[in-house]
Amino acid sequence: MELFGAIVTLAGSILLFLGALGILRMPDVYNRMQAGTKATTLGSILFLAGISIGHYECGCFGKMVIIILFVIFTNPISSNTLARAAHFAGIKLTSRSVKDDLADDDLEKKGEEK
Amino acid sequence: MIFALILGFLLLIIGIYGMLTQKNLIKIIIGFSIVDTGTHIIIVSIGYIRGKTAPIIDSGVDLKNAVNAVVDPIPSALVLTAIVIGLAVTALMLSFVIKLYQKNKSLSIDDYQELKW
Amino acid sequence: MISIIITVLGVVMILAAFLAIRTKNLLAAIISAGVISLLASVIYLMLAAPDVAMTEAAIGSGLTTIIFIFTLKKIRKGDLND
Amino acid sequence: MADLIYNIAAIIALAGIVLSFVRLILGPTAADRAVALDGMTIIAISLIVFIAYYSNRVIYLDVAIVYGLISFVGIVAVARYLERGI
Repeated sequence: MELFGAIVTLAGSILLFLGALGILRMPDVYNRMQAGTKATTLGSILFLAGISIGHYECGCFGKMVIIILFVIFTNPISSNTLARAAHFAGIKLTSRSVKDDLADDDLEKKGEEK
Repeated sequence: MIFALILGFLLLIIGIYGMLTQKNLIKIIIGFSIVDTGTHIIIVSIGYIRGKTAPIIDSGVDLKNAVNAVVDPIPSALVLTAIVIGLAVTALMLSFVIKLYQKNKSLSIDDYQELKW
Repeated sequence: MISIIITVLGVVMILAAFLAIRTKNLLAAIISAGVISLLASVIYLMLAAPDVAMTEAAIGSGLTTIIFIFTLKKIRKGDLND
Repeated sequence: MADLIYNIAAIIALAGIVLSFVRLILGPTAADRAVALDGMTIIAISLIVFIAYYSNRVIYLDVAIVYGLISFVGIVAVARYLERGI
């Protein structure tokens, strides 16, 4: 049981590392946000679950569940707000991207108002 | 813990260097905040004893020899007060910056020479 | 293990302090000050002071960043009006 | 055996903090730096939970709870500042 928890923790930490590598290597802000939010959310969930599985006698399941719920609730909020702010602050997409849905929505909305 | 002590002194030196060499008012306040953090780390690391744990009695600490198992709780209590007062001092300095900017439209400290004589 | 973590985080904190002092961009300096508070909270936890770590996480990393950004917003708004 | 794997996991997470910090130094715009701060926050929560396991104290987990609640407020403030309205 303890070894299983340790392996889950190792998988979580590798996901955290890959998320940080994505933050370093991706070409523009939106791709970095994708890597830095999704991978690190799953990685931290696996890290916390692995420690609470490996030490099931410590009686810390409740607190671990609360921490995981907070991570699940707050991480998409900050990511969404940041992506929207970056779009409205005028940061360009990278040259290899093919579609920008939020800009298309803005154009349609302005057309309807006129 | 010698590493934390060295870290605290380095942060204090960097903060004082920033406060003395920068011209921007907000940069000076950021240097003050770094000095604050450095002194807090120094005080907490003085109270740490290697191999002992936090002074909170629960299932992790045996009640019979709790005196021999915990670190000194006084420095952490002092630092707890100092953090809150540091926030208040920072907020006061930032409000002064806002009032000075509304008066003179400048953030550089070279433009404020009323107290030189 | 504790010594390794303190050494790596300490090097990162000192580099962040240099970045906060030397950069020209005010927003980058404020974010670097936030990073210093964030890592200081982990170091307090390793020095066996969880109450100080909790207070630093709430006040140093959250509230100080917010009041710095509020000041920056006030200053820029005055710029736009005049 | 299990303790060794836990220590290796913590060192890999530390390497993640260092990589995110490199992006915070390089980052051309402010949004890049805010993204790097977000990643560092999540990895720091994991590191706090590891320290609670390593010191064998349950009370250290409360710090992680407070951190998970408070930490996103600073990033939201930076984002609202970038969007020109707080």
